[in-house]
Amino acid sequence: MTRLNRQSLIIGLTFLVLAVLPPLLSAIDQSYYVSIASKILIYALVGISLDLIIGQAGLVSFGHAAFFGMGGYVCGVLSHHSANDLLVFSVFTGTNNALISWPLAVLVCMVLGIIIGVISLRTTGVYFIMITLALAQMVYFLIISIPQYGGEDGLSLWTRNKLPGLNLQDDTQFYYICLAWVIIYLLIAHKLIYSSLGLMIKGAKLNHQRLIALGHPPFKAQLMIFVLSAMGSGLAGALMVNLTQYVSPDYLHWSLSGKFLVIVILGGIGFLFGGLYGALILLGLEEILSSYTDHWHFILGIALVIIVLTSKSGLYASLVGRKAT
Amino acid sequence: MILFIEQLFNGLQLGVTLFLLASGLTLVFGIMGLINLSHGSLYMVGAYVTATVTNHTGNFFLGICAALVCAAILGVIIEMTIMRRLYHRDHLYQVLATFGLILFFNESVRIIWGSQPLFIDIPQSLNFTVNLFGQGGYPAYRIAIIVLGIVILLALFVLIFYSKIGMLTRAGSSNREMAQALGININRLYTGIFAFGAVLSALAGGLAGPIYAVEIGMGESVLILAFVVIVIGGIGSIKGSFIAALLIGIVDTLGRAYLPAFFKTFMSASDGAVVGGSLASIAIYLLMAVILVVKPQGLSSKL
Amino acid sequence: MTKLLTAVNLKKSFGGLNAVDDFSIELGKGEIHALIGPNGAGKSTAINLLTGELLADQGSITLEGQDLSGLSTWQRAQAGLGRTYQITSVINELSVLENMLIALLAQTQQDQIGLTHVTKITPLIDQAKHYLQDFDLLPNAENLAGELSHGEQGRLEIAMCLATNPKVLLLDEPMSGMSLIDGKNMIALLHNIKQSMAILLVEHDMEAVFQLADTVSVMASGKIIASDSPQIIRKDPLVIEAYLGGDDASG
Amino acid sequence: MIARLVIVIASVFISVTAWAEPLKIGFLTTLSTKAGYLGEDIRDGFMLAVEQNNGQLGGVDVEVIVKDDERKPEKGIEVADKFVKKDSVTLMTGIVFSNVAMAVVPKMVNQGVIYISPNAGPSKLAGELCHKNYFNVAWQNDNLHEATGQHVNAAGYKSAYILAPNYPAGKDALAGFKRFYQGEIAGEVYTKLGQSDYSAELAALRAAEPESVFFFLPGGMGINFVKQYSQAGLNESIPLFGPAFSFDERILGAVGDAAVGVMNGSQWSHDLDNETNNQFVEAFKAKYERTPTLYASQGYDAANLIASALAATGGDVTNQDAFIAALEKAEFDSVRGNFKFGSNHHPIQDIYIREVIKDGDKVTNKLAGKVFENHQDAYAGDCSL
Repeated sequence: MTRLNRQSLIIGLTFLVLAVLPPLLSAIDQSYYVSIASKILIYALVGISLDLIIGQAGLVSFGHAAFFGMGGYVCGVLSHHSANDLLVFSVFTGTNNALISWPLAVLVCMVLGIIIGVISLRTTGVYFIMITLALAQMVYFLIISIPQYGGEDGLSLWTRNKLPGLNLQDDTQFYYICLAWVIIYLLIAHKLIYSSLGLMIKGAKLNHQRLIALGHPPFKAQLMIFVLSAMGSGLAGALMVNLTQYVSPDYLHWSLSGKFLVIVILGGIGFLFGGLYGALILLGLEEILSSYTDHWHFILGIALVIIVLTSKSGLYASLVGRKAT
Repeated sequence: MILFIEQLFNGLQLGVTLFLLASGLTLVFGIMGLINLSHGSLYMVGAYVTATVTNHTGNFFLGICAALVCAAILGVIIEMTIMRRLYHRDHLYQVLATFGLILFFNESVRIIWGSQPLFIDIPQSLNFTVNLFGQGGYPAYRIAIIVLGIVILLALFVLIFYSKIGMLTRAGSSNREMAQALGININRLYTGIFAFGAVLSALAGGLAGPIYAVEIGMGESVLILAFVVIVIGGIGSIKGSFIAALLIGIVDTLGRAYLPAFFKTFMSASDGAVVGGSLASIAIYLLMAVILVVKPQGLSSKL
Repeated sequence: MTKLLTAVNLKKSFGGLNAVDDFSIELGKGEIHALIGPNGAGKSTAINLLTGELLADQGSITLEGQDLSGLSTWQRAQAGLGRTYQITSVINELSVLENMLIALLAQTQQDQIGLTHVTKITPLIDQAKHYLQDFDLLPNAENLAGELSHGEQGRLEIAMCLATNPKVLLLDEPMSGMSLIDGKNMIALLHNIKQSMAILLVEHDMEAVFQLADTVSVMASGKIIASDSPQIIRKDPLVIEAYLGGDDASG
Repeated sequence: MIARLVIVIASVFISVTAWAEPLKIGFLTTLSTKAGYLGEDIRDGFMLAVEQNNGQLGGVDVEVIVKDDERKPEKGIEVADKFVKKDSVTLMTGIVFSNVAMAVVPKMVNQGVIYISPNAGPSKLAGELCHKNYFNVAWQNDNLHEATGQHVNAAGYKSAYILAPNYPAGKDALAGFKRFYQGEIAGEVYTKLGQSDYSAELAALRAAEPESVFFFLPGGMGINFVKQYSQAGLNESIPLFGPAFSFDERILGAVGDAAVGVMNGSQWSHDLDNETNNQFVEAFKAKYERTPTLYASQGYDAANLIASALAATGGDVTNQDAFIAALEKAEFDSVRGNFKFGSNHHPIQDIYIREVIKDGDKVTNKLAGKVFENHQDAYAGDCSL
């Protein structure tokens, strides 16, 4: 059984289980876990989008919570305004309609991604990590200081966004929306990775000097993939806010950016499905450990150290015997 | 005008505290290329050990020594078991492993000392105010920290540039294989440097205890500032870290002191305070972003 | 012979050391101009000044009349300046074919960069395979570039440079570390590509230099001490002294 | 290896809920992070009442499920969701922080859960978003600030310099103070959340030369501020005031002598002389070997309130209107003496001013006078109940 089809077998199996999870869970009277599964899918979406820039372009962003939180806040603010029929910047009416607020959230994250991308891509290596962290912290402090949007107390959404023909309040339907978005984003990522654009981005990561000597500055392509990653995380933020019907500065906090990095590393860098398995492993561990003891951070901490020391390229990747690029 | 000098002094004091923490971090990062997120945890352990020993023995300096010894031992253990395997690994794996260490340290402190903040007061010998600015007194303890920070800077300079160990360290940092080939026991040297970084961090924690709160997670908020300092100062550069630490200490303090007042002139009192307050907290990160855009390798990348 | 690249008294000093001083050179189309000299003479620094990887303190560089001094490295490359490196710089973790595709997409096939699946852009693939065939690399199209022999990697790097249709090609010791056969192949290769461009050959292998070069410049401690046809240079006392290490050849 | 991992995760999903006859109470509070001791105190106070009735409240066996929200609203929502869907809980309590309360309470009460807050009392839940299923047995967030404002005003201080963190609870606090303090505001400063060094603010404060200083800085921020305030020698020249949140017994342990002399507003003190309180303080010291804080007293009262309602309805929680009516009567002996609910299910109670004194080598609070008699929060009018 060569390595390749063992990997595709596991992936196929995973998606099969994901597809039938809600009915499976309600069969064993555990339907509460459907919303936990949705949360894992949302974190997976961020993991996949972050892995795009780390795996393909070698850009390690320590500030992806900025996009995740911003996407969430766009939805939160719009539905907050529509619930209390206030006007946004006293011009637009708020909306609770997903067809408007989700694309808007992704659009705002695209703009934010361009701004942060243009500034950060001037640096490389460790300095890139630090500048993305700094810019994300600025977004955090900016949002926390806006009194009307609740600052530290955050904002509550009275109901989840509305999608015509669907009732998002129902956990199972919301779960399938999340699964759909994960699959759509995977397809987009797959198309990009195996396209000529993806090849140039990979080339720039592996030998920046040769690309420059060939007369091809990678800045434009890197910015494009950075923005695509920001949009993915922004969408995940919008979904998360709908799942919990609440948004707060915690979604912009740097420890969340750290958690996203952990997910990418656990899943295996440069591995398309890495984000999915990283989220499953990390949040699965959290769920299992926290049901046994209040001191689960202690065990998770040790587990992370052991995982790094034992595996060369991420837990999942080593399970399947894949070498990270 | 006197108020401005006092604020400047406050900025200096905050800068020196940051330098104490950042110096350990930049040594480990600059020389061993290791991103150590758990550096803040050693700061916390230093504060907790100092507080506990001081409360039992009543002698603050004994507390500090106990913290330094404990940090050195802890530093050696961590370096040998974990860090040694991380030197050649990608920065990302270092981040993951040390992120795990943060969780481990925070939770172990909670198990040992409980989640309630610990009490530690200023040593009696320094608990007075110096009439530095005519009408107001300035806490002597903070002046002591400023003096100590400068002493440590000079000591580090002598150590790095004029001592045998310093020479070995610089050799190790510029070309690890060559240094090893020349017979320098790199492993023992790196353990020494890491432990020394841990001691510096614990010292910063011990000294900060009486001024700030000794509580779980106190290391993380300071850790971010320490990373900002070493990046602006140029990674691995002690001189750069000192300049950057003072710069950030002053910018943060003056920002908090004058920005709200500035915005209050043309806004209502509470709005001005809110906008000014939040801009002050953004100031440091703005400073870092600007410096990195202008000089992508920080102020000075020499050692 | 049309002059493609002219550099006029370039100067570069690091602190007190004058790495390159009053360096002038002209590269004509269809001509191989060799630049020889002992280690540390400033040859690599000179190349880096031409490509913009190092900024000259003084002097000007023009390519077909266009002033390059204000341009960054990739802009000069787009103006038609290709180069190889002392340590061959190819993308080891990607296949030989992918290396060629990247070289083509860098400039000549830039409009092909898009979201269509790489394997489906047949015209691009065919052109890449055509280059590989010319450079006798087609059999290992699917192998990783890192797994090629030193000679093959050297040929791949040059093939990638040619894919950008350079007007001037700067070669930094292409013969170093080559086996005898690879050396011969490389010399033959350089012979038949030189018609369409100007080549600057920085090399230590005198045997190759005297077989290929139309003119030879000799560099010692940052200065060009002689520049003439290979036959004259071979007998020039100054050159011999610079090589055999007289008192001033500080190396 | 992957197979084993999937089975482990699946096994957690299928943990069969034990069939339990006792009434389940969902106790969601903050146990981890540096503010963990607040949740611990509320829980200890609550469990003390349960133990005193040997595992029952109002004659009904109770099972208190205690879970940690890690001071994160989204974690609170997740755990609350689990209480309702997995453990079919209909009675909840325990939340410490307003931001967690704002995220969890509206959702829970709309799903028919009765929530009794032992601590967080955000203004919205007392006013426009009040709900028949929501009770607050502690106070509305502004009350202690209002009491301190009233005290500073009555004590004749002509100017006050006020500080709070830059977040909603901080703005509520200063608004509450200004509602009862008529004197001149010498300065209104919002500090960064989680700030540790206040030297800049202290220097500006000294320059403004106010007659009094009021601050609301919870947890570690308060500890830092009070320590640095006394180290700058300000505690001799300018009296310091604040709400009880920065002067509970466990924080006094971390601040020490720096806090001596500070006056703080509180609805409870361990030396409040009434029969229930004395018994509660003794029992708490006996069981936990430490003096109870106001949080512990609020946990104890919450348990006894529930006990009184369970006794009145014979333990039948299904008839919610009857149970809510019983809660509204609040026929239980509160450690604060007289206690009754306003129309918006928030307390109408006396509020005192306490002075921090040095008692032997221990620093503690001493009752120094009553500021309000039967004080009601300012938001009852906006509530439609």
